[in-house]
Formats: sequence, structure tokens, C-alpha cells
Amino acid sequence: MMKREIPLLITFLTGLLMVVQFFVPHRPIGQIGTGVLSWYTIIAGFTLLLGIDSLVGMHLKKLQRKQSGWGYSIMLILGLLLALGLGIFSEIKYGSALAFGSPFMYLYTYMMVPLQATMFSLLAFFIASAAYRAFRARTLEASLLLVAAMIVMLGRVPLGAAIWGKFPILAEWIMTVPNAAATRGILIGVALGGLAMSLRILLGIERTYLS
Amino acid sequence: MTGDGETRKRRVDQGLRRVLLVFAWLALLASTSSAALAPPENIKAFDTPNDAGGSNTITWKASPDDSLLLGYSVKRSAKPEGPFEEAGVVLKGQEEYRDGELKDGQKYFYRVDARIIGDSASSAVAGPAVPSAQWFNLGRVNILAFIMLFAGVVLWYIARAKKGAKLFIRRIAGLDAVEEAVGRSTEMGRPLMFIPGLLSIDDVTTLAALTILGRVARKAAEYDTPVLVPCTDPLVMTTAQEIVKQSYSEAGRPDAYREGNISYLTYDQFGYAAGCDGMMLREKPGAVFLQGYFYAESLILAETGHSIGAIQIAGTTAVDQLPFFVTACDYTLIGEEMYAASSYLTREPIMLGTLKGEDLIKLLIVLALTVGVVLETFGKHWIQALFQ
Amino acid sequence: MNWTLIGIWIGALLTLCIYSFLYKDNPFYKFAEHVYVGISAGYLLAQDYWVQLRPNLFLPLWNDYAQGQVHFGFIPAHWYLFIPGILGLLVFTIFIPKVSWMFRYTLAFTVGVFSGLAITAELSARVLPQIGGTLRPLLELQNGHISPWGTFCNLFLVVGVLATLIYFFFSKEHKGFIGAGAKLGVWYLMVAFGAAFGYTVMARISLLIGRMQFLLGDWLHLMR
Amino acid sequence: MNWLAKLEKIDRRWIFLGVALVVAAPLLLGLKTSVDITPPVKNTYETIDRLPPGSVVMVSIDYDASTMPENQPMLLAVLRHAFQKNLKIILMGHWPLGLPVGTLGLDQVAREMHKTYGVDYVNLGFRPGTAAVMVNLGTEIRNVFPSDYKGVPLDSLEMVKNVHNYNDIRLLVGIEAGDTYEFWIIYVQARFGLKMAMGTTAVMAPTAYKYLQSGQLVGLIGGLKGAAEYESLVNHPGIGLSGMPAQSAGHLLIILFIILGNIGYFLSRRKKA
Repeated sequence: MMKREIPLLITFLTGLLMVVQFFVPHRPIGQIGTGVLSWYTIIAGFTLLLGIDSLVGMHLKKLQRKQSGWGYSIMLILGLLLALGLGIFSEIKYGSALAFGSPFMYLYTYMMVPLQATMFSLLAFFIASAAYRAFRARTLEASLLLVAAMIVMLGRVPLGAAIWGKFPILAEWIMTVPNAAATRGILIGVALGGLAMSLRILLGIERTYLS
Repeated sequence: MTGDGETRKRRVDQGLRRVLLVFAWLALLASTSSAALAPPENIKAFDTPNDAGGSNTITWKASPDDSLLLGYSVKRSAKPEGPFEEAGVVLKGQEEYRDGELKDGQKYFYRVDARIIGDSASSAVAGPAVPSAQWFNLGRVNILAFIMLFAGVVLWYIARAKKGAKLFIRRIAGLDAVEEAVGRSTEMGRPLMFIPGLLSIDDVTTLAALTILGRVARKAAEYDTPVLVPCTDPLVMTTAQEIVKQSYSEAGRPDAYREGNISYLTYDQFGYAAGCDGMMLREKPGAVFLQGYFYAESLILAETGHSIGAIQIAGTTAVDQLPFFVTACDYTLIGEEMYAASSYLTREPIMLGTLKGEDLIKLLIVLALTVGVVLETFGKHWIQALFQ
Repeated sequence: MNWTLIGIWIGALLTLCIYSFLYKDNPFYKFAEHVYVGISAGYLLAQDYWVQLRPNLFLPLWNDYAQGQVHFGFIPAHWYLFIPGILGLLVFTIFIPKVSWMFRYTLAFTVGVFSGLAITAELSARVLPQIGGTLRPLLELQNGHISPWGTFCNLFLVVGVLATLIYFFFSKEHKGFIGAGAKLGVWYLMVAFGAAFGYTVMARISLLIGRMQFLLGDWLHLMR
Repeated sequence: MNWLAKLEKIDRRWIFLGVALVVAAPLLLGLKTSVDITPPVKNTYETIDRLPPGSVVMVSIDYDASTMPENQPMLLAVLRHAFQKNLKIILMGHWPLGLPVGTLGLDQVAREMHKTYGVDYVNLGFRPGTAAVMVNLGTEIRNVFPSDYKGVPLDSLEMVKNVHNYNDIRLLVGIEAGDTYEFWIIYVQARFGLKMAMGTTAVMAPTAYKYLQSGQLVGLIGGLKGAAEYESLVNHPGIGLSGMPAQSAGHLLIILFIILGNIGYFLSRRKKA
């Protein structure tokens, strides 16, 4: 009862309230939606500690047992402590961790930014290797994928227009007609699926998350 | 420094628009001796419908000189004779302004000025408009009706399914591969990896992914193959731990469950991708499930997964990322298929009932689109009106 | 000490460590990966208190007491913030096996809120606008004359939306009319995926150009 | 024939190497391609070109590191042009993480062109509140920024002594990666009539175009291509122009690999048959 029925009831009631507030603009009901979203940031603020506990716990265990790669675990924990320490220091001293000239900002600019940008830029390589491997005219479907990709690629660079002046126009047409059509179809389907899923959750039919 | 007159002169010289304005002025001055700029017309001020109160809406018909303007200034006063103060500014071409932070029940009067540099033309005064709050948003009746219809259809099919009606569901390619993927991993003595996407429990896609995780973990427990689940959200991590634990005990192997296999990495998008990639390279999973909502990291994960020779089964509702999963993975559950998969895997009649209901609604949408487009072509907007 | 120069060196070395992964897994990548995960988690933890908990929870409650905005002498004006506060604390029950089920209350609340919001959001933001956007006259007029090409495009678009929707029918075998529709739907999907893939290439290469500029220009000063 | 069939299974590391080379080579060799100058970029250029020396131009940094590859070349090109024409620059921004990126660019160009801080350019920094900041700058810059990004009071800086609000500024150039530019148009262009030109990412350019058509923007620089055009106008080739051949070469290489893969596939299939 306490472990299963009450959580299901909480889900049902909060969900219903969220649906109702969508239709009732009058105070205080219409304002619940936005209010609850800031509640979620509070809850998420607490749950983050669970995540950090899991991450640090796992690497401390590795260290204790001297599992292979424990040296990297030290790096991870040091990195975490460094960012945390500089973050708190800058917050207190400069009023914001991201204040200009704060040591945290330095860490952000010269470590976080290059790491993020470099991981992101790996996509330039992977988009090439994925294209090489997957775009083979094996079947009719695969050929369509291949041809559409080639036309759009050629339409995006001056070189394509130099080969055949109509490439940019054709690429534009593929993006605005067949691409838009399929995207709409997918989106309507996704929305209906999401709607049904939400409904199943509210009604307690789908309860895997409470196992 | 330059005086104001010189400033204006220089600006006029520079922009074509200003030149046009000068011509317009000259033309107007030549024809009439006074009035230069035409004010907006047909001003209406009224309580904003379907809101929580505290706001009025003002509409007007654009000034004939609209193209020459900087914009419109909406002015408000408690009395029709003024004094008026500025409530807000909108760009030219616009014909509506919503004035907020007012007192409910109080009368307000409005005037709209067409503005150019150094001049403006005031409209007639409209009002009074009295802001108030509404109890029901009439603009959303169609959405309420749609929810009722949808819920009704789904519940009806669920009821039918409970009574034992046979419901057919077509096969979904990616799903049949789940068993194969788990089996192959086991043969190779490698673990499974399940990546539940970048969003938290706040997205239904993640919940669908977790349902799929439950089924995958159940199969894995039967085969005694570990499941690694790196997470980017702590709530997803904790929920995944519970789900996998449950699946193991359902399979009669609660002792084989390892909580450490379901771990938190980081919330940072590419930090998470870096961590997942590292895990793939070192643990060498035989199968990788990429199920959930993904952003640009989708291809980083999928290409790395491919490079270690894992069978990859992806599924996402993120339309932008589907092309990358389709090209790089062995199987991809496309959009709604992913939701369908979570129902399909349970094989419970109730779940299949909701799928049947969804299909009926889809059929209605197909019909509405077909008939609606024909009607639109003949200038009738009956069906379009339902979707406004 | 020239901190900027040191920073550029750190950034460049980390960049190379990540790129080394393209060849194969190696200690340099492992190092950068662990440092990245650590720093980003630490960054989030530092922000957690100042950006999430303090302004949304602690500060409003603290101000209520400090400014005497309390009912009955002890209930603060923002009393309702205790609800998410308690729900947030409940997540820690997972560390206590006996009461670990209390974590579910937080989960149930979160899932309820967002499923409820999703129901209306899917409809108002997705289903209705997508359908409304498709409902357009087929005939495309240009200067009062029917444009055959424009009309063809409109028809092509509507047929595509319908065919894609038919592909997503689950309760009918894909045979006969449904089968033909679904097949057409797959073709549309493939063209769409191919096109979107090709369209993205440019943005991805831009990212690499950006990194190259950092390495070859800012770091090595090799760029002409 | 045998080696042709191998084309079907090229190790992906060769592909990676190829991508790295074709992107790096144009940058290293300083390859220059000519780009067609489109009217939106030309208008931006001419607007700045016609400003009398000493006019103040405000530059708003409304992007951060994630779109730096596209936005930074625009900033550099525009700053170079403005300094060439002896215009004065006020830099500010609405993105909390944009300031370091903008400062980097400004300092670099200023050093190159021997400009003096406080005389030729001033960096105000960042204040939160987007629309409120924009509107307040219309009355008095000091209401929002009593001092520059390092805390130096504005009145002690020669260049901004007599600069108080938008009346003293001739042009705003926004370098944009989000919807901040629409705030600039709504709150400043419409209210104060300040002239504006925007540099946006390629993805945003089509949306921003409508403001150009309506005359609310005098110019628009879109994506790396736009930056390349501006670089060629100021005759100072940079990452934008050398990025163009890199872009084309990257696309071409990927297409080439796709074709090779298909040749290999057909040959090996024929062999099997």
C-alpha cells in the first residue's frame, strides 16, 4: 500500500492537476505549472548528490582495490575537487563562479571549453566514417538515403553549384518538401505515442518505473 | 560633439529608408499643409481573453505609412482625456499589443502612436478596457476534446483487451533483434550496455527507454550477462537500478545483480559522451542499446559502438538524431516505434490495447488530413478550424 | 607568469589527448576523459548550491524569516517550498534499506508532473500545429494563375505526411493498401534522413575548422 | 581488381586522416578562394565604411564558445574594418559566457592594429537582464555600466567621456548565436532608431533575413560564408576565407569516400556472382 498504491495515487493526482491547470487560467491554478517547474529544480538539486555519490564511490572503490586504471580514478577525483574548490572560491570572492577573471572562469575557458569543443568536433570525423560505411546502394531504400545525402551535400558547397547549377535548388527542394513531409509524419506519431505513454503512466497501467 | 539636428541629417543621408521618408514628407507637405504622418486606425482595447487577469489587449489597423515607421508606441491612461503614458513599443507591421501588470477591475484607456524619428501621429482613444481573470480557457476547447477522444478510445480498447479480444500487432524489426543481441553477447562472454539518453525522468521518452531497459535486463538476467547502464541523470540512475534489480529477481537471480554496473557519469553532454566511449572501449560490450532522447552526441556514441563490433539497437524520438542512428546502427526504432516497443515487449493485452487506440486516432488524423486538404483547396476551412 | 599562454597550452594538450582516441584507446585519451568527467561533475556540484538550491529554496525561506514575513509566527510566506524540499530530501532514503521505498514518492511526483504536462504539451505544441500546418490548399496560385509546379509540391508534401503516418500503423499487417502506403512512407523517411544527414555535414566540419584554428593558429602560430 | 574490391572496407582511420588533412591543409597553406559577395554582407560593409572617423560603434557579443568557429571570424573581420576606418569600439554582451570570447577577439585585433585601450576601444563587459539592459542603455550607459569590465570608472576613460546613450552611437553590430538579436531590434531599433547590423550563425540566417527585408537591419553576415565575404571585403583573409576551401574539400572528400565504397561494393558483388 505505502510502497505501491500511494506512489501511483501521487502520480495520478499530480498529473491530473497539471492537465487541469492547462485549461484554467485563473489564479492560483493557472500558475501551478510554472511554479512546479521551479520545484523540480529544487528536487534535482538534491538528487545531484546521489549522482556524485555514485561517481565518487565507484572510483574510490577502484582506488581501494587497486583495480586496473586506478590512476585515472585519482585524476577524476582531483578534477572534481579542483572544479568544486575553484567554483566555491570564485562564488564567494567574485560573487559568481563565471565572473570575468575568476580562477573558475580560467578553468572553464582553458579546460572545459576545449574539451567540450573537441568532443563535439569528433563528429566531423564520425559523420565521414558513418557516411562511407552506410551509404551503399544495397537496396532501393539505402539508395534513396545515399542519393538524397549526396544531392544535399553538393547543394551546400560552391563546388556543387559549379558542377551543376541546379544542385542548390534541388537540395533546397528536398529539404522543404520530402524532408518536411516525413518530419511532420514522425512528429505526429511521436506526439501520439508520448500522449498514450503519459496516459498509461497517469492511469497506473505503465508502472515499470516503480519496480 | 554633434548636435541633434546634425545627427538627424547625417542619418537621413545614409539610409535609403530615410531618403524615402524625406520624399514621403515632401510629397505630403506639398499636398497638405499640415498632417504628415497617418496614425493607425480602428483601435480596439479589451480584456485579454483566457488569461489569469491583469492584462488588456490592444489591436489596431496599421498606419498607411507603416513601411516608413520605426514602430508603434502604445499609450495607456486611466482617463480618456489623459495624461497618457507609454505602455510599450512594438515593431512596425504589428497590429497587436498585450499590456500586462494591470489591476483587475480597473478601467484603462489606450491610444496608439505611429512613430518615426522626431515625429509621431496619435490614433483615436479606445476603451475603457477592464482586465479580469477567466476560469476556463475557451481557446483550448479543441485540445480538451481531443484528450477526451483519445482517452476514450484508448480506454475502450483496454477494456476490450481485458475481456480477451485478440489484438494483432505487426512486427517491429529492432525488437526481434533484442533477443539475438543478448544471446550473442552471452556467447561472446561480453556484457550489454544500455545508454538511456540525455534527458531525465521529466521526459516521457526516458520512461519508455526505462521500460525497454526492464525487458532487456530480464533477458540478460536469464542469460546471466551483466548490463552496464551509464547515466547522465541521478534520478534516471536510481530508477534504472531499481528496475534492473527487479528484473533480476523476477528472473530468479537476485544475487547476480550488481548495483555498480548502473552508474552516474556527468550531466555535461560531451563529458557523458567521452565517458560512455571510454566505457565501450574498455568493457567491450557485445550489444549496445541507445534508447532515449539524444542530441548531437548520438553519432559519437553510435560510431564508437560500431568500432568495437557491437550489435547496436537504437531508438529515439529526437527527429534530428534519427538520420545518424539509422546510418550507424544495426536497428533503429523510429520515433513512435520506440513507444510501441515499450508496450510490445510486455505483451500484456492492456498495453497492446493502447497501441490499437493510437492507431485508430492516427486513422482519424489521416482522414481529417485528406478531407481537410480537399476542403482547403475549395476554400472551406471547417477542418482547419478544429486545429487552431 | 603568462596565464593565457599556459591556458592555451593546457587546452591544446587536452585537445590532442581527445583526438588521439581516433587512432585507438590510449592512456592520453583515458587521462583526458577522466579529467573531463571529473571537472564537469565538480563544476555542476559547485553550481548546484548557488544556481539551483540557494535562489530557489534557501534564499526565499531565509528572507521570509529575516524580514518577518511569517504566518502564526513560524510558517513562512513561501511555506509551499517545503514540499519540494522534503521531496528532495526523500531521495536520500535509498541509503537506508528499511525506508528506501520512500524514494518512490519523489519519483512518483516528478513522473506525475511531467506526464501530465506532456499530455497537453504534445497536443498543443506538436499534434495540432503539425496537422494545421499540413492543411493548406493544394492549388498554388501565382499572379492569379495556377502554378503546376507549386501545386505538385503541395500534393507531394501531403502525400508524404500521410504515407509516413501509415508507416506508423502497428495494428495492421503491412499488406495491400496499407502495405503500399507504408512502403511509400519508408521511401520518404529514407530521403528525409539522407537529406538531413547531408545538411548537417557543413556544421560539423565548421566545428573541426574551429579546433584546427585553435591548434594551428592560437597554439602553434602556423596559420598564414 | 583485387585492390579495388578492398575499397569496400577501408579502415576508418584512413578516413579520419583524410578529413583532418583536407581541413588542415587550406588553413596551413593559407589557401584563398574568391567568394561572391552577397548584398546583405556588402550593405554591412558599406554602412561601416561610410561612418565618419571617430564615430562610435557598439559591438554586442551574444554568443559563447560553442559557436565560436562561426561567430569569431565575423567579429574579427568587423573589428578590423572598424579600426581601419578609425572608428571607436564599445564592446559589451548579453551572454554570461560570451565575454571571454569577445575580449579575446577584441584584444587580438587591437594589438594587431596598435590601438589603445580607453582611447580607441572600451570593453564594458556583461550585465544580466538582456532587455532591461538594452532599454537602460538608451538613457545613460553609466546606469548599467558605471565601470568597464575591469572595474575602471567610465568617466576616467577618454573615449567614452562624452558617450551617454544611443544618441552618441552610430551603429550597433550584434554577433549572434541565439534570439538576443530580436531583443535588440524590438527594444532598441524600434524605440531608439539605432542602426543595426547582425552577424548570425548559418542556421539562424534565414530567420534573421526577414528583418533585413523590412529594413530593420541594415546588414546581415550569415555563417562562415558571410564571415569569408567580409574578410575578402576588408582584404584581410582569415579563418572564414580559408574555411571555405576546407568546407568544400571536406564535403568533396566525404562524397569521394562514398563513391569509392560503392565501387568496392559493386565489384565484390560481381565477383561473388
